[in-house]
Amino acid sequence: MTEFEPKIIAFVCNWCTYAGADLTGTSRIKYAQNVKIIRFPCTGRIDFMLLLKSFGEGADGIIVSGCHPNDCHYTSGNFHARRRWIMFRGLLDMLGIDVRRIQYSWVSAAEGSKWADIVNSTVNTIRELGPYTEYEKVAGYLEKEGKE
Amino acid sequence: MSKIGVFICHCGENISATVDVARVAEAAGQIDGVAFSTDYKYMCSDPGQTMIRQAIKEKGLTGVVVGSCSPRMHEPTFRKACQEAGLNPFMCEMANLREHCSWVHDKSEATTQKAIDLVRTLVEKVKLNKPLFSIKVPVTKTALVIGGGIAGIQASLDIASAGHQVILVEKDPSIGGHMSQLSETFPTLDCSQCILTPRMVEVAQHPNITLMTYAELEKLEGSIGNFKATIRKKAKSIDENLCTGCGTCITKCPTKKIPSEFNTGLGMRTAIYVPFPQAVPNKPVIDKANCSYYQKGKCKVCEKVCPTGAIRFDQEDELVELEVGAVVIATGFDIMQPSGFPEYGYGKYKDVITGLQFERLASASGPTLGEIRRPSDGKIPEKIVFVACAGSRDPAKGIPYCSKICCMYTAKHAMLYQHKVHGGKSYIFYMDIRAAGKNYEEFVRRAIVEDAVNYIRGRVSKIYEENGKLIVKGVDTLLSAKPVEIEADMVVLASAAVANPGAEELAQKMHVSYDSYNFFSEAHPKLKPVETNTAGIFLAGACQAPKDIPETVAQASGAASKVIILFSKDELSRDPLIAVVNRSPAPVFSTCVGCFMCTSACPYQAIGEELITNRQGKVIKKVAKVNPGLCQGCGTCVAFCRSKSIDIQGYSNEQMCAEVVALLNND
Amino acid sequence: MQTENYLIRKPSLEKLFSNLITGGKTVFAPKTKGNLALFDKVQAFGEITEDYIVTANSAKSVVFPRTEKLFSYHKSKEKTEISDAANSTFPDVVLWGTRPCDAAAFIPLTDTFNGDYKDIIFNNRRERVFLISFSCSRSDDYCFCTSVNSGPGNTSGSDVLLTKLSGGDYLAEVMTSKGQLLVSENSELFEAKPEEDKEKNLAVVATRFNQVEIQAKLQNLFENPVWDDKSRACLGCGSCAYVCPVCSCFDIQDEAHGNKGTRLRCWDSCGFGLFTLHTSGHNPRETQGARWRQRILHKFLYIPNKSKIAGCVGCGRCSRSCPADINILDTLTSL
Amino acid sequence: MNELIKKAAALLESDSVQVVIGYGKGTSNRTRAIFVTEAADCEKLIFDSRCVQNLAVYLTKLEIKKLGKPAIVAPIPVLRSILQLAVENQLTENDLVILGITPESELVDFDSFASIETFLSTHKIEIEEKYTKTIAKIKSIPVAERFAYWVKELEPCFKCYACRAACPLCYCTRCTVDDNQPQWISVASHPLGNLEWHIMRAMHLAGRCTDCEACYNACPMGIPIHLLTKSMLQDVADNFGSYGPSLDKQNTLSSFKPDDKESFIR
Repeated sequence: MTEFEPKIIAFVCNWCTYAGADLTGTSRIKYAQNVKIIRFPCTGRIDFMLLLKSFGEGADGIIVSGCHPNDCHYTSGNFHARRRWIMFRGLLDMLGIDVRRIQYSWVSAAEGSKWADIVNSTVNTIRELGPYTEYEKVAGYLEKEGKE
Repeated sequence: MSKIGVFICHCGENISATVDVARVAEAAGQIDGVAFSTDYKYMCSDPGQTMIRQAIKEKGLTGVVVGSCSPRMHEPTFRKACQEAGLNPFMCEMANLREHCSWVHDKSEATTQKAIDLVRTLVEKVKLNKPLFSIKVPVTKTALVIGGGIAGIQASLDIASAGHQVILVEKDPSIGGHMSQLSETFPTLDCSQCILTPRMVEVAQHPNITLMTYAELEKLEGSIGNFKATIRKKAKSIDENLCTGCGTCITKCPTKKIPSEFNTGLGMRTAIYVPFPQAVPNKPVIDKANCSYYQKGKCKVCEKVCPTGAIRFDQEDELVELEVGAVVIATGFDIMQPSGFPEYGYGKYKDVITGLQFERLASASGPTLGEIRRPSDGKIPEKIVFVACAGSRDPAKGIPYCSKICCMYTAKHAMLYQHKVHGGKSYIFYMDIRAAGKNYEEFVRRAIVEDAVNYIRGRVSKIYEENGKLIVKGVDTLLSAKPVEIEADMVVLASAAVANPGAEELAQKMHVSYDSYNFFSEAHPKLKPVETNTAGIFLAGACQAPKDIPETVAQASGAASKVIILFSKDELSRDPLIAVVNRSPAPVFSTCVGCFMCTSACPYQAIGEELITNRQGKVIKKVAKVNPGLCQGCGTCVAFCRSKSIDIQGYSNEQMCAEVVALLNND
Repeated sequence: MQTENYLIRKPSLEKLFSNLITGGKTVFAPKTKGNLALFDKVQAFGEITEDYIVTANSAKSVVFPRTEKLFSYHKSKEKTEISDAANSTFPDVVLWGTRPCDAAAFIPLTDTFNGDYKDIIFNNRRERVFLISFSCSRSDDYCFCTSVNSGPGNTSGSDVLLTKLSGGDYLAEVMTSKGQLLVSENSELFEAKPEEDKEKNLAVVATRFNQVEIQAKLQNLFENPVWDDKSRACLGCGSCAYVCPVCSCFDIQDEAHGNKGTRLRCWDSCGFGLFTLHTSGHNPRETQGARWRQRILHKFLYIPNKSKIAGCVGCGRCSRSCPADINILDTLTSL
Repeated sequence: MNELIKKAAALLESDSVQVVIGYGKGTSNRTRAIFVTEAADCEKLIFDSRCVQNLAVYLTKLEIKKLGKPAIVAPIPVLRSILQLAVENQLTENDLVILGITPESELVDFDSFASIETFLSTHKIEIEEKYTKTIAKIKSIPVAERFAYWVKELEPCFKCYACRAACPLCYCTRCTVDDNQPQWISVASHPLGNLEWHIMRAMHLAGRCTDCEACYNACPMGIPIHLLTKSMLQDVADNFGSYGPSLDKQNTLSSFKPDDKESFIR
């Protein structure tokens, strides 16, 4: 039995967190391979449907990250995103979708080490939570061909 | 069927040291739709780029993925390379195998696997990329400058000297602004008028500058490159072409007791007037509110005495529409009237005045011809007290921010006083001395050391009159809280600099944002200090925040250079990574239902309305429409759109979904 | 074959049920959920409710699931592997507590899936379904089975029809060889047929219209204001079709995940605007009126023309579940 | 409701409207939406406690728009929907005549959307205690069981979209569930498809839902989907203060405050 390797997808904005993650690289700070980044222009662009899709496609965890409040390259994208996250998180919690599996963060272009920290701590959290079997069961329903 | 080329870079050893690049290239080759994949030591090098160009030509690639460093580093490089080979540059994507992979992981199977996943993800994205073409917006090379103070003057002259047309709009009868009211300027003590007036004349004479005084912005429509501005030219009641500015009307005008705005109420003016002798244009206007003809219906003295018959009582406001490509806001600031501070007795005691009033007293062209005399009895004050922060840094009764200029002008005032009134005694009550700036600290030192100005660190608690003296009660908190009492002849309040009364309304007219103090907001506090959120509208001077003259002039030139850059091309070409509202076949036309949540969410006012009409011209539907000139491509609207009717090119819904699916399905 | 009648005593009924469970059958029966009765999988006799006229959902999903996998694939650059759902094993299902109308519905439903193309998956499922129906002792304003050649004690479609007698015991009518097999396997539970008359234990359902006349009328009623009038309140949802035991329209959906994927057959409804929307943007049935007309014509003209029986069994589910209270009887009786 | 009938008849007679959207007798003891176009037919109009369907849904329906300018019988839930539709630019004041009905079943006129807002300010959305209790109870279940609970609750959903069709705020010409470029969520009614659909539906109503329960009343399988939107209403209230439609305020999700508070962003 090999150790569980969490699948974690990261939705980050181009101007702060993506650049921050670049800095993590240029400063050669090591972090776990489990997290893979998808680049967005702005957190305001990140559709909750994509987070939903990620779980449907088998993600064990999700990171959503962008510019700190007031630092948004587009001035208010992250403010809009924050409201959306507050509502989305509330709904997921009501539905029993484990909100600990989604890590939201503000990581600026200067916070290379913070990015590494976010990644590693998230990976650890998901390791502790284990694979998202409840959701996989729901998503893999057709494969397991349950009752009609 | 797409033919994607994948190019994996070793980046010397930066990537290949921890990632098995050969295997990444090999795995990429296995992906459906990948027609060619290879790895090379330096993809960004000339041979590397040649490799890409050749593959595009020979294999007829429809898309390219370069697995190398961060796209923030080399995306332009590789997109250019693709373009040279005849592939649309936006058909090229980069997988970040260095900053996001090789540099942050140790050499291992997992690291290579991650690299493969990243490449596959971008391959799936690029399959859905569409050729994009930069957006061309024609530019009207005329700038509108609002406000004729030093900021507006500087910006106008810079833009005009670069060979572009400028329309300078000033609400008062003359340009010059606050600077024209000042006596000397810190830290050099050279006369304000002497340095300003030549520039005012230059503006008046410049062939590229159209000056509109006594005029205000009524309406602003359109967007960057193509604004339509409506200007209200208030009736001056004179024919400017006939008027020679001889001034006879002014001397003969019977209504003489109107407090002069220019002299901050310390002097008087007539109903037909020019604000000050060096005014530009030097032609009078009739102040209808105070003219006995307009008020009582009789007088017309000016008309009788005018040698050229230039008086026009029937003249009305005129609305002119202008096509402009850019706008510079330079509407300046205002002085907070210290009447909100009864303890200072401003308004109650004639000899308690504001800093700006002191400027007039000290000015050679002022009501006292530069002699410091008390407004009450014209006596020369032997003791004078200056109160710094009379309103600034006072969240309770004034404004929380620092007005920035007061420390310096107060030091200057004290200095001027000492120079003009020998043996006079001057005191300055202050909180802190903020003298950051070239030669500023030295200037303050001079005031203290050479001119023996007494700085008292502490606040003034009360000012009251007692047998012809102003008793100033305060505390000296420098060493201990020691009460101080000074019998002064005159008190000068360094009242706070605040936004202009009309600022909020103006901002709304132009759709630019403003802060809680009604100062105009810059687009980015650090990186876009002269831009506003609305492309094509720029900021200069104290309308953005309190500033001294050098700062204002610098920002004005900054704004001007932004305008000049904008005007340097006939068309402005913008990144096509912007939002678009979909179109679908009739009878639907667009899946947009026109809820316009996107409009309210857009930080750039880039989303307007479009009416869809049938052949008979009947409106069938109202949908959202993105203005490509304004959209900055943040995509906030896209995430809002419930019906997914608005999408953003380059980060489209299909592309992002494809990335998610590809990233999470690695078999 | 000849119908055979037996008596099942109340206690034997429960025994019969447990025999089925222990015999490895998947049993679906009416269960109470809130103020609804729903066909659902049951394990224990106690879960079953008797207090229902008809269930809210129909029983058709055991042969025509709302989402049915047709095949799944896995493609690589070289080849694509396909696994056909027709080859998978299907469960032996007992439908317990179907009403005569439910049972009758299996006849037109089966016809639909056995036209020019014989649907393997459907037939596989159908063969493995055993219907133990209960005749109706109650009815409501929505019922009109008697107007479509069925009735509260109608036997067609059922393997066994049970009618509750005054004493609480049941008359068991066995119509099929499958039914006989059940009897022989549980012979101790089936006793000699009772004397009591079946009819007096049945609900009375008035005949509301003559199906043949309706069919005739509909021949030339295509252009008629009645369609718009009667469908004005229609919200365009699919509940009428989805609760209908006969409706069999479906839509093919592909669910792809990278190189893997599944092709699905999912229920669809003529009530949806999307149902007939062309890529061109043109929609031949642009209004709910046109969609409502299609629904009626399909059930009472097209299907009868083809296979002699109506595409409706008068269960009244569509009207009961309609959020806008559109009542199919209103339309049919006002033609 | 003689007043209502008189008023409606008058409106039709004067041709100030062409159709009156109201409630009439339905099957057995049910009531149903009726569309009266002749003054003479106005006595078919009824109003009582059984009239719960949210008629505002018809204001955006193509078939009803064809009938001409409507007058609509509008108890509180309908008024809320009308106001929200106005906020979302789906209605203008001269599009319709509103026959408002107070909780005391009295007829009330509205000459403007603003006047509706004023009226509603004294009839705020309040989530009944039985619901707040249920929601609290559900939220107290351990997360995995809570998930299982909802999967079970949503299981009967066969995607007839009655919830969507009955909701006055689901007026999109194309619902995202019907968009297959990309295929946002599974169209199939298997557990994932159902879960995704109901999450999407609720999210699209976040900060917009006026708590009329039309979705729940419409569901033929009696799934308690209204608990989702109700719990989100609570979230709006808890996080952003006021809720309910308002003309001058933006929709909750298309607006923001720089100092919005949250506890979960690192």
